[in-house]
Amino acid sequence: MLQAQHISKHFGGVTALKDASLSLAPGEIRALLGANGSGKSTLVKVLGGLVAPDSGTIFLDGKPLAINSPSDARSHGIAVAYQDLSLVPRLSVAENILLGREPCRRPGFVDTRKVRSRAAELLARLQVDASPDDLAGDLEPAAQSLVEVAKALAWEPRILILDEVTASLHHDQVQHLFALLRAMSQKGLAILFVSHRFDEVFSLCQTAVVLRGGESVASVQLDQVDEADVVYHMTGTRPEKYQAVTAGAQSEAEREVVLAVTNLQVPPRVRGVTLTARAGEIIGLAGLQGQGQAEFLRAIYGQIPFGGGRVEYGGAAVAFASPREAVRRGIGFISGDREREGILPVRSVTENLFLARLAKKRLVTILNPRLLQDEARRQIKQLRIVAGSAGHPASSLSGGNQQKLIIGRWLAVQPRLLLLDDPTKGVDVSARREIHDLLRQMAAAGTAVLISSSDNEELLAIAERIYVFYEGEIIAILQGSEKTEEALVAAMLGMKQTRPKEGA
Amino acid sequence: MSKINLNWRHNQIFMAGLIAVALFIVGGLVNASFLSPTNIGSILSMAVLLGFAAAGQTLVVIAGGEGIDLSVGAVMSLGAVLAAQTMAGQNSNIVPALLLVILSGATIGLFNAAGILYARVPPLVMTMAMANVVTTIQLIYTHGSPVGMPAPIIAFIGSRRLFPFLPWLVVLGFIILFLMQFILRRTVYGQQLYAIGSNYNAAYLAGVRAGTVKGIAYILSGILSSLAGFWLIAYNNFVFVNMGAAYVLPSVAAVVIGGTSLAGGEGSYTGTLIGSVILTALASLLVVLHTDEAGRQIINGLVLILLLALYTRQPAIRQ
Amino acid sequence: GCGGSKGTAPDASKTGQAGQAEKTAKKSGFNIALLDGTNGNAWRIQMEQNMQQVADKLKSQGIISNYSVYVANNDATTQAQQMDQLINSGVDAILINPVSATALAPVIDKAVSKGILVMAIDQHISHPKVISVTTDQYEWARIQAEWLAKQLNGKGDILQFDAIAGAPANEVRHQAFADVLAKYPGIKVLKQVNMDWDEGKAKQLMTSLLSTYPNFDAILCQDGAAVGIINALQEANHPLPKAITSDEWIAYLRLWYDINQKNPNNPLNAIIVENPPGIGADGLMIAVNLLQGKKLKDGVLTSDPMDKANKNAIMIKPTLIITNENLKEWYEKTKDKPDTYYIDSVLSPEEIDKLFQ
Amino acid sequence: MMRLWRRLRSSPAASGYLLLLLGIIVNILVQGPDFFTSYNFNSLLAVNAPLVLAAIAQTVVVLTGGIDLSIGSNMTLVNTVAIALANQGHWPVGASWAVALVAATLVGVGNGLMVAYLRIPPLLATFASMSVVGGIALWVWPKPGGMVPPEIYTAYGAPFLGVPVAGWIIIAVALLWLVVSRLRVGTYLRAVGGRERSAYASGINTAAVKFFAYTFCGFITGVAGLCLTALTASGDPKIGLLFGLNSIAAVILGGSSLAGGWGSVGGSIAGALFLGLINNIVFFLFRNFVSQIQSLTSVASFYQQLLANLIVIFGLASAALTQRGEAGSGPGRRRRGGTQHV
Ligand SMILES: Nc1ncnc2c1ncn2[C@@H]1O[C@H](COP(=O)(O)OP(=O)(O)OP(=O)(O)O)[C@@H](O)[C@H]1O
Ligand SMILES: Nc1ncnc2c1ncn2[C@@H]1O[C@H](COP(=O)(O)OP(=O)(O)OP(=O)(O)O)[C@@H](O)[C@H]1O
Ligand SMILES: [Mg+2]
Ligand SMILES: [Mg+2]
Repeated sequence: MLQAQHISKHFGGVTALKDASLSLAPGEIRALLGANGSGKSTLVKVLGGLVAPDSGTIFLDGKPLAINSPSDARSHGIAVAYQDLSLVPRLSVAENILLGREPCRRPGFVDTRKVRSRAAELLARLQVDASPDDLAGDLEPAAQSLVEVAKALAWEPRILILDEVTASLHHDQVQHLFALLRAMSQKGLAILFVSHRFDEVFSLCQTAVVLRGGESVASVQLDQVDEADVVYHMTGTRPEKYQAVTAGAQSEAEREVVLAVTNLQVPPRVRGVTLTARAGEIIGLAGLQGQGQAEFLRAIYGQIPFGGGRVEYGGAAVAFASPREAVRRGIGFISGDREREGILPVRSVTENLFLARLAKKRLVTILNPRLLQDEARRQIKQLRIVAGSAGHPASSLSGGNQQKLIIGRWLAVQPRLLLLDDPTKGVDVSARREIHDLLRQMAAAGTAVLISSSDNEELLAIAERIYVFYEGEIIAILQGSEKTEEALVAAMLGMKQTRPKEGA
Repeated sequence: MSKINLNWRHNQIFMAGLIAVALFIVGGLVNASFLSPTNIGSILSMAVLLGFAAAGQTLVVIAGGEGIDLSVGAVMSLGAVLAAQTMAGQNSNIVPALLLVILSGATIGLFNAAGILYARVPPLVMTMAMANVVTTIQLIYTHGSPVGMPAPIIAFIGSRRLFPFLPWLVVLGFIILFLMQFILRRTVYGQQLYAIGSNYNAAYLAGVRAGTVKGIAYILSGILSSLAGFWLIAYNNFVFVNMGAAYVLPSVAAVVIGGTSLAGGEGSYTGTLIGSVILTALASLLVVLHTDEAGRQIINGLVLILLLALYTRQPAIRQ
Repeated sequence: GCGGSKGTAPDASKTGQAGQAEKTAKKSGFNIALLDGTNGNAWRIQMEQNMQQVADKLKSQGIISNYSVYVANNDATTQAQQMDQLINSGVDAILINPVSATALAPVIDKAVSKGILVMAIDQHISHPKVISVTTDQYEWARIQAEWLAKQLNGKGDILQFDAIAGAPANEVRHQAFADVLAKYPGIKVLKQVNMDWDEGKAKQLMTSLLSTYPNFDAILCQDGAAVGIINALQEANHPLPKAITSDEWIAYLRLWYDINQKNPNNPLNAIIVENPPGIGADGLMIAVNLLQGKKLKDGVLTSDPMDKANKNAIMIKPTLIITNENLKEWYEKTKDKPDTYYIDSVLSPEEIDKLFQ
Repeated sequence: MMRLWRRLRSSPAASGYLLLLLGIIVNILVQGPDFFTSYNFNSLLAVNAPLVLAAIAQTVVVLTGGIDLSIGSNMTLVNTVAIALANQGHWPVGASWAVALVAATLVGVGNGLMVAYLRIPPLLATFASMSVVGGIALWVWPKPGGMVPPEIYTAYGAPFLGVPVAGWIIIAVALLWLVVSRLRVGTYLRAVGGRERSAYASGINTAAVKFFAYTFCGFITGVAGLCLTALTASGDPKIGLLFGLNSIAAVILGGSSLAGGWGSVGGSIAGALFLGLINNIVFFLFRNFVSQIQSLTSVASFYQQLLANLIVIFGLASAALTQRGEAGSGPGRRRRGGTQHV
């Protein structure tokens, strides 16, 4: 039904797409795969009318189709849920969902009642925890993603394109969404699905197109290939058998306790969390979205105040009034929300790399840009960041590379404690591996790492110990042999089969 | 080829430079003596004055968060009044005058910063209201009759020339340019200023004292504007109330024409100075055109629109 | 009678104000308010201070009971609002230095219909029932232009600096300059610019003009522009003009004096004609006399050049003229005044009396 | 009561209404019972209607994340064109005023073209057009003069069915806005201001929406200019000077965000009236109290300005603080559940 052929797109000097092709049939659920920066979002935006391709043609039902604006795409039945969302923060959820498609009473007058009821219907269908009257900007990221999906569905499209909408969703939300999508595809809806999570891709999609460097390099039946094949297509190399860097060989007792939290309360989300982290440990925080992991990390970091409990850092009780104090004491923090809390988009790679290091210096300190440049180049090489040059703005990097940049930012200061709030959201497999390696390296060098993640695989792979959050409390601590997918999922859903050993 | 992307920012400065040169050429075509060394020197020293007025403006615009300082003019006026009164024509009084001028500018900047950071008033209206208060205070203080005059050395720098095309004020302009660029590019403060302008939250979470850095930008803006007032009386050699009032909106225009984005996070003082040269050359050119005041205003606006349309256009959303 | 003047211009003393004064019938205890459009410059502040002094004196004599001042920050609608509120708060007279020469007409109608004496000071208000007490701006500019023409023997090229285009005083002066120069076809205005009452701008304008018009003979300018102009010329080492005009700003007077001290053989040929801030105090005294029921003499009221349809203006002719002949005398007289002071003059009680029957 | 308060607080207009209420209370305190006379109401509305309308016009562009500095010049243009055509061109008053209104709308069209299609930042585009439009006004009517038939200006200030005509004009324009805000474009204005890219991605022609905003702003500015003409009953090429910045202050006092996407016309009306009340408060404070203090009288006029300016700052600060914690900009945003992005 939909065919995109030989699409190319250059942004200034960057080639985002070159000769990418894609086809989609009614009732098909096709995955669009590729490493960070391979051009997936760009292709999606071309189809959605947000990006004008330099060349290439799009056919719909065999006829050439000119998509000159998002409204063109929508009028032809193509609806997109964008990776970076297309919500207006200060419009209500209902207004957002029906934006551009408001039902009208008399000519031109928006029928607000109908807007609300249509929106409420879609929200219920997607099981979104939000009311139509909430402001979109007030929602948590997962709810925002789902509203973005609802917004695409509101157009009753023939072709639905979902660009990494599951990145901030949790397991159960993903399952519900998938059930819906399968049902709709059976009724003839064509779906293009972009995700970095292979389990999702293999469970939902029948076929996949793989992009590499903006080129469509393969189109596969997913039941005929395995993960390694897909990674091969994405990267051009077979994934080598993967050597974990092991942390220091010292036994647990010898390692110094870096962070000891007792009964921490951050109303209303965190209701008594007790946890210990030692130098060289990587500790995972698991749980469904919004169980208090984020608040817990941010309260330790001094970004939000905590209501009760005790935080001991380096042996002394602390309550940081601002992130700055935490940073000065050797704590680092990485957010998965790159755009809002991570990168300085218009500043250079160098400046991004040295942000944390400079933050510890006095304001009047004089810099030697040469030195910084040289060191930045070294770091870029070491971290294997793909960037035009150290002077390029960070916004010219792909998502995964931006995140590596931010990790490099903290590598440069070697914190004693590193807090990560879902840091690999939307980062591709290989970049994610590299990031894990970096974290292991930091741990090996004596940093205590506290990482929360919405990706269970990630936690199971990297964390020595996993604390599972449920309604603001720790419901389970998994380590050693208890660290299995099943145990983790069960604990996340609130089934107490593993008793917390610590605290209490 | 990726250089194009990288140099976009520099391109805007380059474009501004080209336009400045083009204006001089047009001026020369209208009247050859427009290009005489003396006239070029005159335009440059007027441009430097505007450049001083726009120095603080550059900082607060870079600081982002809709940063803008409309109190520049009022603070300049107050600085001028205090400078003249304290110097009273004596070289020995230069240091106290400078101190007083800096102190007064810093105080007003502090109030602006407090309003913007703590009361969270948008900078545009906060500084606008502050400008009114400062103007009133100036009137109460002087009763409209400021006294004094610049010290001879200062007046010399303000109004004499090294070469016909190179007034001392322009030499001073280069020094300020060097200092400003040094602060912006070579100090931790400058880097952090760009950082908070580019992404306030990210900088805050990386441990930057974001509020403090922003507040300092407004305080520096107060100080720089007050010093601009100091040089304004040096240039004019006499003092009157509201001397700086005419510099407010041009200072914003100079900053933007110089390639500093109103969205914050990028920009340079070099650009601001070139923007000042463009605006001053344009004004100077308009004076000698054969038209009345109404015509001058119309042409001034049209040329501005043309300039803005040439290169301050925002990128289209559809790429 | 209308003082021998022809035409049908309504006479303010008949149409409203004089009759009103009779109604009041009281001789003292007047409640007077001043609406000043702005107090944002030295001239206005001096005007307000002069008026306050007069008011304080009148108060101590019991002639006025209340005198209050309101400023409008150059906002015509604020001034209208202030006027409207005054109307209802029992004032006998409102003196206005208007933001706009015309914008107050509707509220003035209201005030006059309530029997309030409305008087414009310094700047003319075009309203048949408002007496405007102003310096004769036309005469002020005429004297200057005539003097300049004489210095040039009716031949030469000049530059002309006006103030803000559209401001009433500026327009009258501009007209007077034009009328005089029309009589001297040998004098050519090379360039006319507007300095917006900003002395700094005057300097920048002169600097810009120098490149294109280096060969001028004289400069016709208003107000403080002269200081900036002379400064610009000196910095450019350009010869000073053969003649230049100005008003009575002390800063300028001193600059002029200094120039002459340095070049006794080649003094600056300049003229100062007064535009005294004391005009406000004159207005206040005239207003009090009107309130007391006195009648203006025939012929005192004339037509303002901007408002030919009405005969409602008391225009005080500028008498203080300073040229090289009496420069030193005035320099000495004003030695202790600040730079921004304006040489002032207020009508004496006798002179005021002469205006009345 | 609590519910009402909560609803009020979540609306952008909260600060405007609260300030207006506060202004009225203080005004009653300093003015006394005269405040309630119809004369006082008529006068306040008549005098402040131009600013109120300018603030409405400004709100429309501020909602889209823009700003219009040229509103003052545009009002001047309306004033001068209306007067010039009637007095110099001897056109019928109705026709000259209609042409003036068209001229103002055309200025809006010009601003719209620059901002929406040339994509020049609004602050700069309207700064430039301010110069052009001011120049044209000066050319049309170089010096103060001319007049409006007395019927018009007396009618303008007079009551009709208990509400002054100026009040009716405000009501009419507010109703017009109400209609527009109920149309699709009403939502689109906020969507474009809230996040232009998202609005565009949702299929909205954002350029057209912005173009509409500036054009509509131009039209309302035209009405404001005509009110100013009726109020002043004459033409003056400098009359509108202060309306540009004052209207922005009114909009902020009314609780709108300059970042766009958040604001209300009701708040702006309240904000503009608050500015008008400040003049009144200061006037009566000095008339009834301060002028009795002998030592203060010689400098009273300075302190009037200082006081008025300080009240404005107080108003701005409280307007900004009222929005704190609500969906305003900045770090204090409240998030429902999940990650607290402070
Ligand atoms: N607006 C833009 N300006 C410049 N370069 C861009 C722009 N948008 C995308 N790019 C570049 O184009 C390339 C493809 O980007 P795109 O966002 O399509 O990748 P992606 O496959 O979606 O990656 P991710 O998995 O990180 O979302 C990247 O190198 C990116 O840096
Ligand atoms: N996202 C943002 N973009 C631009 N400006 C912002 C942003 N967030 C906050 N600001 C500005 O910073 C001001 C102060 O913010 P905040 O209170 O977070 O300061 P702070 O970082 O705590 O400073 P400090 O720790 O030094 O006290 C806000 O009122 C606002 O003007
Ligand atoms: Mg993507
Ligand atoms: Mg803080």
